[in-house]
Amino acid sequence: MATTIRLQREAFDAAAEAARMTHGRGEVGAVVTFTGLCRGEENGEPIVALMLEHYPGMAEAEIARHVEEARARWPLLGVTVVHRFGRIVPGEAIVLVATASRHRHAAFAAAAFLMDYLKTRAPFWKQVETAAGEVWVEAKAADDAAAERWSAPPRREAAK
Amino acid sequence: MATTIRLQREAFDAAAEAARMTHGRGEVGAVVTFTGLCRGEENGEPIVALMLEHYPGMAEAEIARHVEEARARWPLLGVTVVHRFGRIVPGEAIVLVATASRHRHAAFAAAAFLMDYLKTRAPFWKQVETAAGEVWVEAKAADDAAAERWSAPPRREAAK
Amino acid sequence: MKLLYFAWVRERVGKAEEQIDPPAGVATIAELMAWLARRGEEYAYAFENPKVIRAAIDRGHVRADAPIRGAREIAFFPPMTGG
Amino acid sequence: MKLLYFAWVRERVGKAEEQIDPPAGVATIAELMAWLARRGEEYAYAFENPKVIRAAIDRGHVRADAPIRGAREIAFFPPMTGG
Repeated sequence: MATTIRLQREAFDAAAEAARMTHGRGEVGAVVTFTGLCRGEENGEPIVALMLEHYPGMAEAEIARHVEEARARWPLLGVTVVHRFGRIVPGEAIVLVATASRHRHAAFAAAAFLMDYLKTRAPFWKQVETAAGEVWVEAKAADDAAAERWSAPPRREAAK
Repeated sequence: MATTIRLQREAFDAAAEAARMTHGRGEVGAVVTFTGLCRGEENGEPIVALMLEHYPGMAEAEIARHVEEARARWPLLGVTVVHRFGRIVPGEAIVLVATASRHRHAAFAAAAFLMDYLKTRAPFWKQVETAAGEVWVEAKAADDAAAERWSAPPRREAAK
Repeated sequence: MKLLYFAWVRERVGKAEEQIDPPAGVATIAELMAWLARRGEEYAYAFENPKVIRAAIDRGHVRADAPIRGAREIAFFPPMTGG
Repeated sequence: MKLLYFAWVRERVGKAEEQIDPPAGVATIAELMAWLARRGEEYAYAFENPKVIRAAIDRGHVRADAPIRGAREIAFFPPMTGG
């Protein structure tokens, strides 16, 4: 399987990443991409920029572990995860998850799964820069709940 | 909301379509794209090409109706559906669904919903061309079941 | 009224469309299929298993018990396989 | 052992990393946070609500009751907000 995991400061080209994943692979019938973008405002307040901090080393390892878990759950032919860090301005992409499979359900499910985990388990922290100053983004209970839905009952028990 | 629905014989550029949908829209935080590709083999048999027949007029209307339903169900900021007809060779894209929203769940759900409906309700028919000749693709029960999951109980009752 | 045929229904009937004028007793999609099936062996072949054939009236999906009165365009086709 | 701090934990402590050598009685992540909180007002501020702080040992998520013995690198940070 084609797997790409990259953390970088620079902007990326989502289309080129997805194309690289499927190039010359005749078995691929479905490609799903998720692109997370920096919005121009948060709670009605204009955003100047986002600053993304990460834990180098652990971030790559956590993402790789979840990509392996996705591969174990669904018959994937390709997975690409690109996550930026540093300063990101409105309209720019923050994260790309792209998945390829023979059929659409695996590609959709794996992309949603990886995004739910990136939101809650990958060691990244967002700070919003507004005209009034900087403030750390608070984790959302809704994101925890979304990640939790992927825990099968036996695994959830084992984790307790 | 930015809506694009297009049926065409020509190949399309999925990335350009998605970029057009979000260009200059600062509220967009999540973009999901689904690309359906022509595989190189089916049941172990190499495919020479797919021939897609459609019902002009009805196909556009059916897709538009389902895009409206998606907009009613989720807070979308953009929807793009491009579906090809005619002859398509392995590796080429057949269909693109792209959705944009503030948050990822709406974008993921709307894209999956539209694909499930396109598979089962949009008037397109696929014929596979192999070295041995042409054969019409049979509808899959799994696709009907996938589309059925979007029917809320009261609506399902009403449809019976 | 105008009839349209798609995919293998079109191939079996041997044409993509035609104008027809069914007798007054043919009131529903199911009855229209039964009437068509008696028009010749190509129609008999196309409509030999009407349960698997889908229909649209004026470009909207309908069921076999839908009345055809007033329809301008009726289409018959196999289950869809788009996407 | 090496400690790393991220996001507002880093800002409150006033440094991104440091080497520490806690006494033998400090056996778990929770005890390490309590010990750190007594090292000065910046630490007291950073660890004033240890329940909201997450920890990793050698780059793997751990819970507050995880033993720290043998750890080379321990990180403290707020709940993650990536993606």
